Amino acid sequence: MADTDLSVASHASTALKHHFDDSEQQLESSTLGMWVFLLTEIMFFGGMFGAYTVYRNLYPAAFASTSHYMNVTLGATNTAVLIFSSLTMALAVRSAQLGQKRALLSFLTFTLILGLVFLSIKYVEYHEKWVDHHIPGPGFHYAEPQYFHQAQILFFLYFAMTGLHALHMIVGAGLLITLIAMAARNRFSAGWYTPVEMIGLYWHFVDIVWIFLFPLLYLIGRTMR
Amino acid sequence: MTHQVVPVRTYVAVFAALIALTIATVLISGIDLGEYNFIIALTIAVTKGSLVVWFFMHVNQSSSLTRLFVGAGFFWMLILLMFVLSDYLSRGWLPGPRWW
Amino acid sequence: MFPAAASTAAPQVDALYIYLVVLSVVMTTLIFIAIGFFAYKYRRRSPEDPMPRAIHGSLPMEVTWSVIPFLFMLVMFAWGTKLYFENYTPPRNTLDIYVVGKQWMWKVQYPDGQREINELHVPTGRPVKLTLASEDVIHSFYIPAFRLKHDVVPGSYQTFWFQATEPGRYHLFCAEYCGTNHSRMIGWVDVMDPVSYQNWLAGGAAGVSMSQLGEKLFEKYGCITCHVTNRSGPPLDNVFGHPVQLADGRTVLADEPFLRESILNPNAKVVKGYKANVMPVYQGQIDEEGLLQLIVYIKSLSQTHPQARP
Amino acid sequence: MSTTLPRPETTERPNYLNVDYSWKSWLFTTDHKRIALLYLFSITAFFLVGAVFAGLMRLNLLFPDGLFEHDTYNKFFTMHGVIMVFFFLVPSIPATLGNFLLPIMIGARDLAFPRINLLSWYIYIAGGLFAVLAILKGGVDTGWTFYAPFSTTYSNTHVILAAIGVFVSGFSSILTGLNFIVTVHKMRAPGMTWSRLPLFVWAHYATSLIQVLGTPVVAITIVLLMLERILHAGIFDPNLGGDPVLFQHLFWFYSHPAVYIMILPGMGVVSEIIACYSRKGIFGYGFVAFSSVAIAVLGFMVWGHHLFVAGQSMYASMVFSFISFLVAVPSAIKVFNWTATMYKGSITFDTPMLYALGFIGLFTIGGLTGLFLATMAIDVHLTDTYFVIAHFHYVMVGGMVLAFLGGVHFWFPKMTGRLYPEMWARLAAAIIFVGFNLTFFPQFILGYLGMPRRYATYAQEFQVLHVLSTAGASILGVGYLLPLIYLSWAWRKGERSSQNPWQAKGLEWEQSPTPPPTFNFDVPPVVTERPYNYSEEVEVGGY
Repeated sequence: MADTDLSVASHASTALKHHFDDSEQQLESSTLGMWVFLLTEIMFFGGMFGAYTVYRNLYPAAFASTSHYMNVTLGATNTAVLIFSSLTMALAVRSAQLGQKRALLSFLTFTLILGLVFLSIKYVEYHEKWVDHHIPGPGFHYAEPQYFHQAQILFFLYFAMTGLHALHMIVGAGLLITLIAMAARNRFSAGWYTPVEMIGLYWHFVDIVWIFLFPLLYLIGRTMR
Repeated sequence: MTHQVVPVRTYVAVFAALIALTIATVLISGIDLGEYNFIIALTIAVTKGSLVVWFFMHVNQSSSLTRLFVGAGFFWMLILLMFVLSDYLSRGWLPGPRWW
Repeated sequence: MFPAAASTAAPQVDALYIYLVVLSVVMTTLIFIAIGFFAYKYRRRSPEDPMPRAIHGSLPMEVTWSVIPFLFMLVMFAWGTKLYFENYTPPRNTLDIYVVGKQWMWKVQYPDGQREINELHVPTGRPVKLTLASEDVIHSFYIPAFRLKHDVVPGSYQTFWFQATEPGRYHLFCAEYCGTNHSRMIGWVDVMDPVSYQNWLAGGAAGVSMSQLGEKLFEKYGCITCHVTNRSGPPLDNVFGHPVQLADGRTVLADEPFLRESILNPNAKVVKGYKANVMPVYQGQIDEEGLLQLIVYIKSLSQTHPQARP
Repeated sequence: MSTTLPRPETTERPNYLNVDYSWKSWLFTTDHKRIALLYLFSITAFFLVGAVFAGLMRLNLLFPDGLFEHDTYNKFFTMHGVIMVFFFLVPSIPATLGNFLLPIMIGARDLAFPRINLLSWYIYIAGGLFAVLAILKGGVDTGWTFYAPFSTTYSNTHVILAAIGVFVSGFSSILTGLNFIVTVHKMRAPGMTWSRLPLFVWAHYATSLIQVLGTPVVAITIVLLMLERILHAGIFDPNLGGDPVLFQHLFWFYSHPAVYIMILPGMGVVSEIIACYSRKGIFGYGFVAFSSVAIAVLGFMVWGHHLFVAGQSMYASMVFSFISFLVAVPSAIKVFNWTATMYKGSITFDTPMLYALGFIGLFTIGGLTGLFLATMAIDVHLTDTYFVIAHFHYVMVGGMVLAFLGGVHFWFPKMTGRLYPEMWARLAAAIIFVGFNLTFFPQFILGYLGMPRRYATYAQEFQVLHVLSTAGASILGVGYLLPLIYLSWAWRKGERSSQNPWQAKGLEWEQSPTPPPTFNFDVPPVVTERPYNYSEEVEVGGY
């Protein structure tokens, strides 16, 4: 380990699973495992991005048309909320590194609240789409009939991509609640805070997905007509 | 632990940059620059994503193995996008000259 | 071992196939002989045999057995690609026939108005171009005797061309699984010498030609208003077979797929000098056969289209 | 762990099998070896289900007019494909032999994430139950490829159930891959450098990369397919503006690399067997190891060769064709190196070696016929015919299943502590080899003659070859039943095995007791020599 000056808490050894030699090997394995998992997540969204790219390329005009129905203000607000939550998550990991329980708890709670704010705003947006009959399927309506089918596909992709993203947010919120409960019970120390770090990685990844979704779904095509 | 403690101001600076880039991308998207809208929006998104990966996800402190896997993720997604697009973009091409 | 060969493509594909078979047999034999020889020569004769000494590898050998097969494969690639481009790029001056696949039959229309189901009559000695459309799922138009096949993808036109050489009656199969009666979506290709073909054409109940039917549709759907009467749409004379300048600066060839897309989804490619969102979208309004008739009508408006050129 | 109490009444030394006999100790085990056995029993069950469907298909094809209703036949081949591909071939070697051996071979006490390993088995079973439910409710008729728009709009069978099964089981594959990657990177014993890894481990590492990178894409594609089937929003439906070819692109992005998921572990097994029974290190170790990774990477850039006649751009097809030839090079390298390994060896012909030699032969044929399909002009004629069926059965059954059987025999003493009856095993190997070739070789000819695949009925002239093929299939069926019987027998009554019955090299034989204890080693293993170090002396003039 590079910096052995950090204190290794007593129960760091109790958290060591039987099949690992030492906690360093265990941490490295967890970190690598998490990154490999994020790799699969990239490819998971990658399939959607592939479909999106193809249809944007096939139907640029319909695409420009649908982007007028995206609420850029809400989208941008949500981007800011999510970036802010990434900051608080990073600070939560930092607090855990320093063994500051109270700071850890408050940053985790803050991150959770921001995540819930994001989901609430997302709900408002979905509700708008519902009111406008922009949900793909039998009830779909579109103001410009020449783009009916193409717009439906693009809204389908919008819901598939943001829905999958929202699902990841919900899972992330559940994980944060677990973390908060664990932190409240003094399970973490400067010597062992692997779950905080792992879920932090997950949270940042979900943030990155949104960083790409926002321009692709809301911004590109606003000026095309 | 393997990671050094990063000062708060680094995180805040990254956060400020991310917010600034978000504002920039929204503002630029309102101006008609033709195909450049797309290019600029994606460039900004890649920059923002890299900032998060590099600082928030501590890849700047990670082993080269982690970096390899991060790189592999984006490389494979590019394979998927490029090869799928190679079909769609070249479908309308006229049959080439008979070079044989 | 070989099915009947009845098109100009067939002997060429067979030749390439023989090249591959010979190479494969040589390769397989070499490996089998090596394995058999080593297995015999170096068999363990008694449990007390000494451990053989190690051989860790050899870079020259690795390079040899990577590069030499790869050179043979390059020939396969080049030969196969050349043949594929030839077999998939129709020449000019073709006899055009239109095929619609639906669960589970092939419907064939001739420009003069003959129609057939699960039968295709073609003359020898003349390139024939089929325009393939599907009304439902993906089918695949496959004539083993011609060594040719093309998927029939709904929502698009695929072209299939061949030049038959041997008169006879050959299998026509659907090769892409399409549901319950996939294996009954079969038919016959009747290849006839040009004289018999003319007789067959004359003998059949020709009825109304495709372009006449298309002209009626042209009036029925109101195309005539903008494209002929008030000229708010691009004129359609001498369009087919010619390059078209688009509003976004690209140039495309006005072929069947282009006409199809321009009818069903007019905003996809807008002709230079005209506005998008003027023409209504006909997606879902015209069936595949009607669409083909319209396209044949538009083709008939091009007297000087390349098909008329010798 | 369930328990580590020794059982005093047994004379055997404690091992992973006899530490506890309760059903809980199996269903809640985190021991990679027990999970491997759970997988082994489950995939065998699915293999039998898939094989029954194959038998019914061959029965139908005895007659040009068929024997069953068309719909029934269509369901047979679909369920055969779905079960065999997603529930047998993909997990077969990695989840059983890989799970059992990979940690032992690198000197680890377990995989990096034992609980995730158990979870992957439960996910696999959950996916399998959906597939079984789909069968019980009447089956699916889309073909294992689920091509849109037939699957999304026109089929009125239980597509969604089967799709959920495939989707769910995909995650078990991802988790296995993730576990292997981390284990290989982080859990190697002291001295086990990358250049000392057994080729089995290299092959599994490459396989895991594909599982982790490819499977998510097919998962999301299946999700889109299900949503489309429910909502009819048009994403793959051309009548609603969608593009059905997009589905094929996304599907084959996984499903072509997936055939490498199936064959690479088999290559790993064969490398081990050839080395052991030739008493020599694998010729060109570095090339064989690296070719696995090369196949894994290049394998992701060739999927378009499934779309040569599907309306794909000719230029894209050209690129895909070229890379398909490129990926043949590392496969050829492996075959040549295995052959060269036998040169100046000391070869015996025990059952695993027979399977390995059979593998090389059949994989050579399977691989070379792959070149036919990569050659565009030939592929136009051959795609969607029996030639394709024969080609991939030569690779999957002739290659993968033979390697799997070879591996099961080779490591049977390791897993059970007992020996199998050698004569029966050799007989079964011979029967399988003959039956296999009789089943599938005629299909190459059928294919070039133009017999399309997935046909319930066919033209009269194809009957002779079909009858031959069915005759072969019945021999093959007998061949598969034999190992099932004598291995079950040997498990309980077979002669006890010594720690290293084949005098093989490798940590699993040399340093781990047979059968292994729960944590694999009595003494923490240390690696001090190159892999397959049968002899320190180097052949004069050798390299």
